[in-house]
Amino acid sequence: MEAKVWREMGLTDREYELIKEILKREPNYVEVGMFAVMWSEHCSYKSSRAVLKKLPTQGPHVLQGPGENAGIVDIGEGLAVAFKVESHNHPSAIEPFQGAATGVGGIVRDIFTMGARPIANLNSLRFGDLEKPRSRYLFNGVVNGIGWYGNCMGIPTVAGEVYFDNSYAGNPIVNAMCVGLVKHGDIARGVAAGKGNAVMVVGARTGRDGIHGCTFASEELSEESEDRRPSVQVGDPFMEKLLLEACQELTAKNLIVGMQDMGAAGLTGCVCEMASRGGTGMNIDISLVPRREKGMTPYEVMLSESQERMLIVPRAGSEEEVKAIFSKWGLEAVVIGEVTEDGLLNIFDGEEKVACIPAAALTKGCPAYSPEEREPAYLKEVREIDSGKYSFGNWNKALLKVLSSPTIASKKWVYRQYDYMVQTDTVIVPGGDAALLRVKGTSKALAVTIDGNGRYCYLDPFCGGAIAVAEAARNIVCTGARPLAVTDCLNFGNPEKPEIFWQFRNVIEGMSKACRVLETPVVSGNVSFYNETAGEPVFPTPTVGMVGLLENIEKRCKAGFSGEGDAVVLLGESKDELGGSEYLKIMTGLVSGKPPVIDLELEKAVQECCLKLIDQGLVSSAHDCSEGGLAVALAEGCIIGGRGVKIEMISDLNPAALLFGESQSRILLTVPWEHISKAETVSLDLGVPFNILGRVKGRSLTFIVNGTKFIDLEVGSMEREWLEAIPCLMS
Amino acid sequence: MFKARVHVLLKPGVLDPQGSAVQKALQTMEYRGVQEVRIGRYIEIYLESESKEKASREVEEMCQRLLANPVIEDFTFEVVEETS
Amino acid sequence: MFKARVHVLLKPGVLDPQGSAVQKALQTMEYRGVQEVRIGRYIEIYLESESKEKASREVEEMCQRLLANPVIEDFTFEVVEETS
Amino acid sequence: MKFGVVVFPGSNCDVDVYHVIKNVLKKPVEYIWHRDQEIDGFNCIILPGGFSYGDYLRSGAIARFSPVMKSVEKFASQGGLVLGICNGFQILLEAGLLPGALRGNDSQQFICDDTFIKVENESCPFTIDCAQDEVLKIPIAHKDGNYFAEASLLRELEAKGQVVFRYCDHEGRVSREANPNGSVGNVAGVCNESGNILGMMPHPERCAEELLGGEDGKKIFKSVLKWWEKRGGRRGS
Ligand SMILES: Nc1ncnc2c1ncn2[C@@H]1O[C@H](COP(=O)(O)OP(=O)(O)O)[C@@H](O)[C@H]1O
Ligand SMILES: [Mg+2]
Repeated sequence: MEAKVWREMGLTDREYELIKEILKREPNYVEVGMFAVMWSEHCSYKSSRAVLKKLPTQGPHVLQGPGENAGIVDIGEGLAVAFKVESHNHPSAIEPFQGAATGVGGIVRDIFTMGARPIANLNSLRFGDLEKPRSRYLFNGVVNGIGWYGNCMGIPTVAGEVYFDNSYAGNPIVNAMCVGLVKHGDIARGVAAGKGNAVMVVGARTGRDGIHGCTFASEELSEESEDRRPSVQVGDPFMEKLLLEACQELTAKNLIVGMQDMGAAGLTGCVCEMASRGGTGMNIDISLVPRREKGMTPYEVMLSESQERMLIVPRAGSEEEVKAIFSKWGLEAVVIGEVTEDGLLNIFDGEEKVACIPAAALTKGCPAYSPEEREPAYLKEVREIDSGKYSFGNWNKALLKVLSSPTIASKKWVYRQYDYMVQTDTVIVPGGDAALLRVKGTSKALAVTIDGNGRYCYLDPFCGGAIAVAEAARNIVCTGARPLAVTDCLNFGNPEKPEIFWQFRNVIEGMSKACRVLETPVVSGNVSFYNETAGEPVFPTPTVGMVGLLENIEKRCKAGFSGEGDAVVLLGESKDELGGSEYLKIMTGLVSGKPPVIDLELEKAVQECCLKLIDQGLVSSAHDCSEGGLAVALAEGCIIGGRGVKIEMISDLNPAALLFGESQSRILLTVPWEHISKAETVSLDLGVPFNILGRVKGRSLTFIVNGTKFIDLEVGSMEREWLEAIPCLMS
Repeated sequence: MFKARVHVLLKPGVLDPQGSAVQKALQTMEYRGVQEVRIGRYIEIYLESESKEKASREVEEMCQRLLANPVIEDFTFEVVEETS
Repeated sequence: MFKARVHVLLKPGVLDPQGSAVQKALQTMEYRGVQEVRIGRYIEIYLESESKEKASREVEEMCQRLLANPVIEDFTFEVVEETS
Repeated sequence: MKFGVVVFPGSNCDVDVYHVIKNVLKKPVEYIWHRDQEIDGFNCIILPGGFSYGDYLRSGAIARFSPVMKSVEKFASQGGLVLGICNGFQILLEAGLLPGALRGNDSQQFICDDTFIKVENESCPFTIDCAQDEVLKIPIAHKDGNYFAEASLLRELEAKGQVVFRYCDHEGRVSREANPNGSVGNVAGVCNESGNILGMMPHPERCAEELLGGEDGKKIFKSVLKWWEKRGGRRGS
């Protein structure tokens, strides 16, 4: 075989040699294709695997950690939640609607292949500045696509986040997360076991779409990528809805040994992963795979990434029942082979054997790399700032300007396009911190959120990684729920560049430390490299999806200020930290300075404190103080709650930092006065700074510092700026 | 005044979920002869222009930039002069 | 084998929000000559039939029953013989 | 009084409606598979929201050919109560059981939000628990909810009391600003002439519990029960 063949498929010469050693012969074309997809960065994690090991994955409630289609965490009463996040950045850059839609389709399949019923979708998005027509085109298409797929399937999209920064202009970030609910006994796994058991492909027919999609995900975007159309697929949420219902019936009737979604690497990925998890092999006849197109070659069938398909291994003897269930839903289910014991994947096309590879060679056999690292030179330049320079005097104007920055402004334009109420469990709807979903038949509720600030990670990867986890947990805690576990999506540039890999490792170390301190193990995740255009990487952007549990839904807490006359309290401390802030970027265009430091022990204490106060019924609202700082958090609390506040503080901080600095580990509470001393005692016992800033009052936000009125704005006028900013830019 | 008739269809080989759903529906409605259905968009554009050539050039550009996504769709169009 | 080309458009009196949106978009993209845009569906049906007449009758029926909504839409179609 | 909730391929609010009837109202309810034709045991049939057949081609266009729809038609013609919510409304229109049509929202966007609707006809079986002009807060979630009827038809519907709900603001003002999707006359729900078939875009099943932010939707279901009781359990008008 010519070197050109494997090189074009993305294999190195050394990897090709290794394949020859494994097979003890020259591989044929189909086999090279199978190795190439499975050993692509996207499927094999060959550069990131060693670093990912640093993340904690254990915990008393973890039922399934990384390595399966999704992670699973126990929530008591025989119930568990399955969740995972995944990126679809590159397809979305080329066809935003279908790219984002199929991203949702993929992650939803990951959840229901675990036997879980999807109960919520989340998404984390990054685009270039909305002034640019292309950013608007991508933003609009992506939101449309996410909405279409989730709405059609009847899964509420309940939370997410959107940032705008030109580092994402060429390469947007589209991360989709799905959360499902499953009874312990119904948990299914992606494993092929039981010699002689049938292997069935179910769902959509196979076409030529997306061949080498994961190789595509493992490359930088270039002019040519725009022409690589087969890598973008059209989604069919209707088909997937039928598939979901059929699969739920299979698990309810206990008819399967294992199942897995055909995602990246298609049939190849499925057969080798399921066999390798089960320590088994398979004999497959691909001439039996239902096709959508004529004349497909074995290579194409093995590598197609057609959507809405799954591979299942039914319990012996239940093939007919399985077929009947699928046919009731109007779907095909076809036996294409059987499970064997020899660990080999024998792929036939009718009589002819077209590939023979040990299953484990495709998965565990992939070499791991430890890429070179180097601290990026830009860090020294961007870190120095003198925040004293950045005071702008008219604080009313400044606040309105920050509130109308698309990154800070209300995302109602987005979530209004998502059905966030279907399934009738969304007790706290999007617009606050985390969303809260009741669990019918219990008194429990689940809080879900996804967070990550790429700017902090750009300025200080370790710190930014830790903050991403801390902020997600803080959002959860503000509803009264206790954080349980994390799923993460790591969006970075080209890992072959030492600077990028340095960022990558540092972000993970930061996340890892935060996960340990906050006791939120990572149960699933995804790595997306090569997020670059014309050599320019995106900000290092980890997104952290988190699920929390509230045992008693009656104790839930909302973000909007409530209770006229209640005290406004800040847990935690504001410091002179303007670096990396949204304010700085809006006012100066600079992404610079040292991002806020994070003291994880304090963070933990603040969160414990907030949980305790909510649990004891001492607070009337809780809102996380994050991007935009104290002023924005106050404004949001006012807008969401439809009330004003009067703040009177003594402070010697630089006013810009006081109002807009993004110091970590802060939560804004409103506390009825009769509880104030009790609340203060709880806080002080936990060593958490407790400051009464003012009270809920009237219809304006007034902010007086050292006797001087800094801000005096009607809630209505803030609300208009905040609500209208994105619709205005998009119309 | 010119009138452009634009047809946008998914490229051959690209999954057409709408088309398949309609095909199945027609078959259950007893139109057994139906072999395949493809569903696309049909767009009529009325535009002023100096000449038919200029109008055609513009319509071609509109298709490429807005009306179709060349990544998954093909388009065809014709321009005719409209009297009245 | 026959191929039917079906066009479905909103009736003249029925406002076409999608068409207006595209028209506005084209105008902001500096295609100032654009006067009106109407957006409809284009459906291709491949079907086996004894004769062109029978195929046409069937397609007409499909349009009336399923492909167009007579309350708001009009349809036109043509049937051609497909070789291969 | 027994409710039946039809399940079409792609229905997704079937479970929500079922939940409200069974766990909130605590009344008998069963699912009806779209291929079933035997629906005699039911007193009220609900066509739920969702995306039947993916809403491909047009919302509701394919579902209306499901075998169950023949039975629903017959059931309705005998005076049986039929409620179509969102996609169910679209199906009833496509089936010709209700007048008019639904187009894409003016904004071309899917909209999920709370809306206020005004009860314009409080005497049909689905609204007798409401007061005339009562304002209900009920959410919508749709992309094709832009109701259309020719001007003459709309006048006729209004005259006959077939416009049951209109979008309004929280004080009951029927205005352009309060119209979320462009519907003619702010129409949010219509019934047939005899009032036993109602189609509405807002989702009453999503606001039948205080926990979810309101109970106005419960009134629709309670009306049905009240009507049924008043008539001593007889179908027909
Ligand atoms: N893409 C999105 N999809 C769904 N909801 C979103 C999206 N973006 C933002 N939201 C919602 O808007 C609210 C505010 O988001 P954000 O400003 O990121 O809050 P926070 O800083 O508290 O995480 C949250 O409820 C969030 O879930
Ligand atoms: Mg946040």
